[in-house]
Amino acid sequence: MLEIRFHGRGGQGTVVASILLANAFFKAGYYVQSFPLFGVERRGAPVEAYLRLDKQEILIRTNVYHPDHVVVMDRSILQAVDVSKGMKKGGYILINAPAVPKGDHWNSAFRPAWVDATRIARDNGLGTRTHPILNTAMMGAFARVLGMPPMEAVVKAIQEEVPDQVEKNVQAAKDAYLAVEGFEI
Amino acid sequence: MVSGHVGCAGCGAAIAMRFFLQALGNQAIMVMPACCWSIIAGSYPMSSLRIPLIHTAFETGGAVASGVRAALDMKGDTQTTVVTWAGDGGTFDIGFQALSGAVERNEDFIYVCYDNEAYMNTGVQRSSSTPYGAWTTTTPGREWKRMRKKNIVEALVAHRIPYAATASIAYPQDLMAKVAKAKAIKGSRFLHIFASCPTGWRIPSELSVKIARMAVQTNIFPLYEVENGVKYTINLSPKGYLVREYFKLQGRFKHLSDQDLSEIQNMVNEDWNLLLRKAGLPQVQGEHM
Amino acid sequence: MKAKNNSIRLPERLLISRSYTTSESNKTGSWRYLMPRYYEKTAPCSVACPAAEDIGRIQMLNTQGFFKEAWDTILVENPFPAVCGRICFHPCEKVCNRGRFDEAVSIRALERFVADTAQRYKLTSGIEPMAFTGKRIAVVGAGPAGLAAAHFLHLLGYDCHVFEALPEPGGILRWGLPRYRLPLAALQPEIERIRNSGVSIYCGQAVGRDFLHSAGETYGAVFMACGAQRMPLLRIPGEDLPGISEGLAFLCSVAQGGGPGFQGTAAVIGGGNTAVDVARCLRRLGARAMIIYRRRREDMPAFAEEIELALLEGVELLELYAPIRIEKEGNGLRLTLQQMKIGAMGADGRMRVVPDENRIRELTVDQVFKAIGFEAAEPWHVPEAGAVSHLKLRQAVLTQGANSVPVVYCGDPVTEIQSVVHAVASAKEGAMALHVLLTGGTAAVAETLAAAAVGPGGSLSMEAFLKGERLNRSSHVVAYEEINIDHFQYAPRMIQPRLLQAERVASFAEIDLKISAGMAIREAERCFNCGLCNQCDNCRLFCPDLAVRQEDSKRGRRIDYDYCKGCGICVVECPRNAMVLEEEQDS
Amino acid sequence: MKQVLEGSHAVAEAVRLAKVQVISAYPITPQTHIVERLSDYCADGTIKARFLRVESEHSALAVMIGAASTGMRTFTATSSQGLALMHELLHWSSGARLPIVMAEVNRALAPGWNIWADQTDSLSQRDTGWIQLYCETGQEVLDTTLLAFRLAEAVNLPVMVVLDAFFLSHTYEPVDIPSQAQVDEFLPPIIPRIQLDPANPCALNQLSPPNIYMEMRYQIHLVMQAALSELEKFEGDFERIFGRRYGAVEPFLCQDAEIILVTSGTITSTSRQFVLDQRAQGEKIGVLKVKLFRPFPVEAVRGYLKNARKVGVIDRNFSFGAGGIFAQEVRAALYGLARRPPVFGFIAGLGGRDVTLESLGEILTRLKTLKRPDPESIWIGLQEVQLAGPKS
Repeated sequence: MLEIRFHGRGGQGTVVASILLANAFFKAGYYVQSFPLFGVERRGAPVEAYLRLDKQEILIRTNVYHPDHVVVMDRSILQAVDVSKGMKKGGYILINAPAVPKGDHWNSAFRPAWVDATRIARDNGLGTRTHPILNTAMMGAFARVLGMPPMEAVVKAIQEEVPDQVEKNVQAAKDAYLAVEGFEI
Repeated sequence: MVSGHVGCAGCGAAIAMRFFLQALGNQAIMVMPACCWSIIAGSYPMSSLRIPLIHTAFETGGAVASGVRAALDMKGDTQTTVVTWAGDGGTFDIGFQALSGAVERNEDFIYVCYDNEAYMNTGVQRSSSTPYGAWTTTTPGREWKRMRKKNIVEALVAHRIPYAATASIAYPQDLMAKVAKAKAIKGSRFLHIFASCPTGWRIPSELSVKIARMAVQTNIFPLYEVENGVKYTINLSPKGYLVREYFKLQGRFKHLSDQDLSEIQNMVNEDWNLLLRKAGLPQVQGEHM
Repeated sequence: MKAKNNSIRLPERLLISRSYTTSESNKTGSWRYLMPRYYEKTAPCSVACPAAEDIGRIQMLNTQGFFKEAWDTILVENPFPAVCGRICFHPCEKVCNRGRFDEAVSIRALERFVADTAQRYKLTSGIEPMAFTGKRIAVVGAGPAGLAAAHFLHLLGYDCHVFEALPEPGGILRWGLPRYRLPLAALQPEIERIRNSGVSIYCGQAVGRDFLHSAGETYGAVFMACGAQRMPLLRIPGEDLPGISEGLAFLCSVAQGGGPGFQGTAAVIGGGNTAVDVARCLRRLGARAMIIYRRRREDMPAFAEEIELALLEGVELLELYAPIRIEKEGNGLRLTLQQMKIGAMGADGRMRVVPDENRIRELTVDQVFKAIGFEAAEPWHVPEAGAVSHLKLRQAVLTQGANSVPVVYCGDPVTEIQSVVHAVASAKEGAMALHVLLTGGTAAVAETLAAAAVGPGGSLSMEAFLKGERLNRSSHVVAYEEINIDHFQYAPRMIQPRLLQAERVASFAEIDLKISAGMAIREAERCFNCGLCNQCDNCRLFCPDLAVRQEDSKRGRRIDYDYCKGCGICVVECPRNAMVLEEEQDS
Repeated sequence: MKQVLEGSHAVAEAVRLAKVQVISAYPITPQTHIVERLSDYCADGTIKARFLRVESEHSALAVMIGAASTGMRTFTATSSQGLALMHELLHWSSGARLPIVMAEVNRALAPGWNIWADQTDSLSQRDTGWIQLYCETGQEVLDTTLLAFRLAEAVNLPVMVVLDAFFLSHTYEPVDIPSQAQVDEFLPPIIPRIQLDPANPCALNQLSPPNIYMEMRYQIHLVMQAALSELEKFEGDFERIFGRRYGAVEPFLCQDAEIILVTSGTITSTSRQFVLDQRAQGEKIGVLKVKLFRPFPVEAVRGYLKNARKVGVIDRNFSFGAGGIFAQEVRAALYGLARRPPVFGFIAGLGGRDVTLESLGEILTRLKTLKRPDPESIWIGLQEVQLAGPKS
């Protein structure tokens, strides 16, 4: 079973990103379980969402304390939240950033990856300058980083779950898939 | 409505129901939150009404009617009128939220408040409809009610409902005309019917209708209607009783001094002028007005 | 019952609080300790009417357009609605409860309307007389009292022969009332109706004193209704000078189309209706007329309205002058008048007048008319003092000699007030008394008449006497306070249409014009119908217990005592006090 | 068709498939996703129903009462404070025998404000005459909602479908959404036994004097009992059509278990994992999930627990002054047995506190070490806090 944690700010589509990814994994034949950090969601405040996936039925229904991987929707979160808290060693931390962020947050236990999802979203005309819609781009990048789910599942999930601008979202996922950089990629 | 109900002798609320149903007809479903009529309508297995009737919890008049209306809508029944028949407690106080909610949604029903100005079913306790100056079992002795009666019609008018009107058991033609008018309108309609209570007001039962008429004639309970929250029509100009004449017949006001009575007269005058202003009529001066 | 898991079957029927039956099995009448019932009472107008006309009921019929029924209702009590509808001094209107509310109902005008309508459509009265008693009665005098007596006696089953000295029946109505007040066209049908009902009227047949003794051979009784035509003396010097005439004789000549037209000045001495009539006739004939009266205008016995009309017609009124002497002066007459002033209050409630020192005024006129009241023309027109079995009734006197038939005296000589309606009342009382006397003896008269009395005033109702529905009413006279005025709207009294002022003195045409049926109905609707049920339905409408039921009966509704809780709302909301709330009777 | 679906939306899909006619609700976290989805469905015609957006939960249930009394299939959803506000009308709807179905998302009651999972809200309503069904997964939520309509309309009692806040209501997981044809087969249109109708007027819910009230209550009791067998019958139907079955209680590896954990709601899932883990290490433990709380399935509970050595009931709820509510019920159910296992009551996860595998491990340790149960419940995972305030 893999457990993935998403960090972002309210309004950035963090929860949606986890759901989309859950859908993509489900379409790829996984049991999935996706849920937000249960709290009072407010726009701009740090939020978390989780994704569990397994080839077997997932029984456990607790919060995720020891994620295998982490997705960070907004690099400014790094200043406020210890995104690697409880993380298992060797996991990926996928960050929405043009380059690997500097700082003490990193240690050799984790594998950073980065993608300029904001630019990709903007280039694809998703969202506004202040509120780009990042989740499909991040999803594409994640599929590349983890090597799963397959891109076809990502595309299918977007097609079924995203209410509008489907093609732009698919394109953003594909762009990010190609654009993501990082350790061992 | 049939005989054999257990309303007190001289019950104004029973008269109100008679006139109401006479004008409305039988193609109706009535919702009845707790009130005197919960008893008057009869206990299992009898009913004093010949229309379908659902007794409901005290504060639910507006909401249960909304549900009945929704059900009829789903059945495609456009002929049946849904009516809530509530007392002043169930309207002014505990049921006000559900009423406000229902009329804000402009639910298609007639809400009737028959107003006997206190919790009569439980033994004459003060409500927010109890008038200034009145004795009740919870405003006894020197602690008689020193707050004004809530102006429920204005509260409803503020919701901009299609039709809100006052009526009195002493003016059956006016009452029944308003019921007929309300019946023909879609959306939330509110009728505030003044229904005297000989038991709670400490009056002889035979004066039940007379006292209701005096309430109109003194301007204590003016007869008027408001359409769409803006168009005021005063249906009757009083012939002129003084407030004190109305008060002196009722045991619930017997503690009031002359000073109190003239203060009340001033309040009544003030309210009447306010109403005249809303109806676009000139103000009047003087004690009689 | 043992409830074992997995073995409970669902009950077939829901046991919930759901009811399809009505509460009618619950007889709430057992709660009652006061009991309402329909109980009609007496209206003050009908008490004030000497003829006891059922005015409240008449107006009730009028409001529904039942004018014939209204007419019949009058005729039972008064054969002269067309006459009284014009010239009655309408004491009914003075006590009308409506007068306390806004203005009294125009009862007289409505009576006239009903009568005129009946005449216009040549209606026949629907009143059935009682079975013929086999007795024949002689009536002396075909004036209002005599004709009314014949009318009532006919109703009671007697054959009447009326003897009249003059060539036409009608008496004062025909000879003494000016046509502008009572046109012949209004009077004649009333007389004709009496005649047509089977009463024989023999005109030009004066009856002498000995008739009273010989009548017994032919008649079971005699009715004396000779009226009062003789004028008392002024008792002043010069009252028998030429140029001085009696008012009534003058009116009589005017009624016959005579009356000298002259331009001069005439003085009329007196304050009654005759004085006013004389003065107004004089104006019509072209004279200057002045009424000389020893008291004030408000003290005049003449109807205030007549005085008002007279003054409008140019009649002059000299109040507080008493003639003390009449002298001849040239072709005219000089009257010496003593100025009077108000003195102490008299025992009768009127202010006494006394001479104002030596203040004298002289007045020269061309003619003087005396009109100061009347008395019986012959002594035998009135009951002889000390007659055997002399029964003094309120408005009539009944005598029976040892070996003679009963004689009833009625009309002006024996009534409290000399008026047409009093004559009718007198005739009615006499007829009733005679009937009782003939059927039950003298002893029963007082009690039987009392039973037919309407209210405390002594007015008698023929309908009640005949055991009609009116007998079921309470004698309680409804006071204004007992009317629920909440149920009435202010409405002004109808305005009587009249000839233009300028037209009035130009002829003897009737001044008061006809009113329309619409006006009549509107006016009748103003009537409170005190004490009477007019089926307004308030009792049924306001009953909280639906205990007043509609039914197919005369009243149209009944109280269902199975459910009536005795709250009394019906009694209070009865606008006209036709119900009563009383202690429950032990059955 | 299987989809990744939020627990709340599983409710909404079931309501859609049940062809509900009147819906009314008032928003409260964490119930909102249910009514938002239903609101959408009603607005776009996916569901042909009247949706009344009322001004309170109290009115929402009042609307249900009005509509159900007029013969409609009705649905509402609430949580916590909202349910508490409905309390009076919960009694009213069962006393009136109305087949109303309600989704109730378990959330803690204030104060202090707490929006997280806790069953005290619904369990506080255990005496209101509502049938209560507690769910574990998104699939079970959907299935149970369909069952609820069938059951409610058969027995004329209202049914509450209960799901944990967030752990279920906000969790996306694969759910099989049945076809409309399947649902139509399982759940035919309502044939109302109570109906206000001007053509056949009656009065409902009148004053019912002592001479009849008790009998009316007794019938509700009988019907409540009958609901056990009715549910079983409908589950048979359900299984035939949909291939799934839950049961009033659901044993998981209880057969030879010496220690049985009694759970409800989402704690059950984690407990299953825990049992699997422990079994792998040779512990003979099992889980008994109680799905049906009212009527309480006494016989079934007895049957599965009677042979255990120890029973540990995990309650995400608490009755002050008494203890965990499921524990009370289980003890009462077993009391009639001559030989019965000791029942240990554990309080865990109140107000959304996570009940993890570690928490369950602590419970197992306590179960193994304790000889006989204390009347006091054992509170799991309490932090060291100063329980007595400072002296003034």
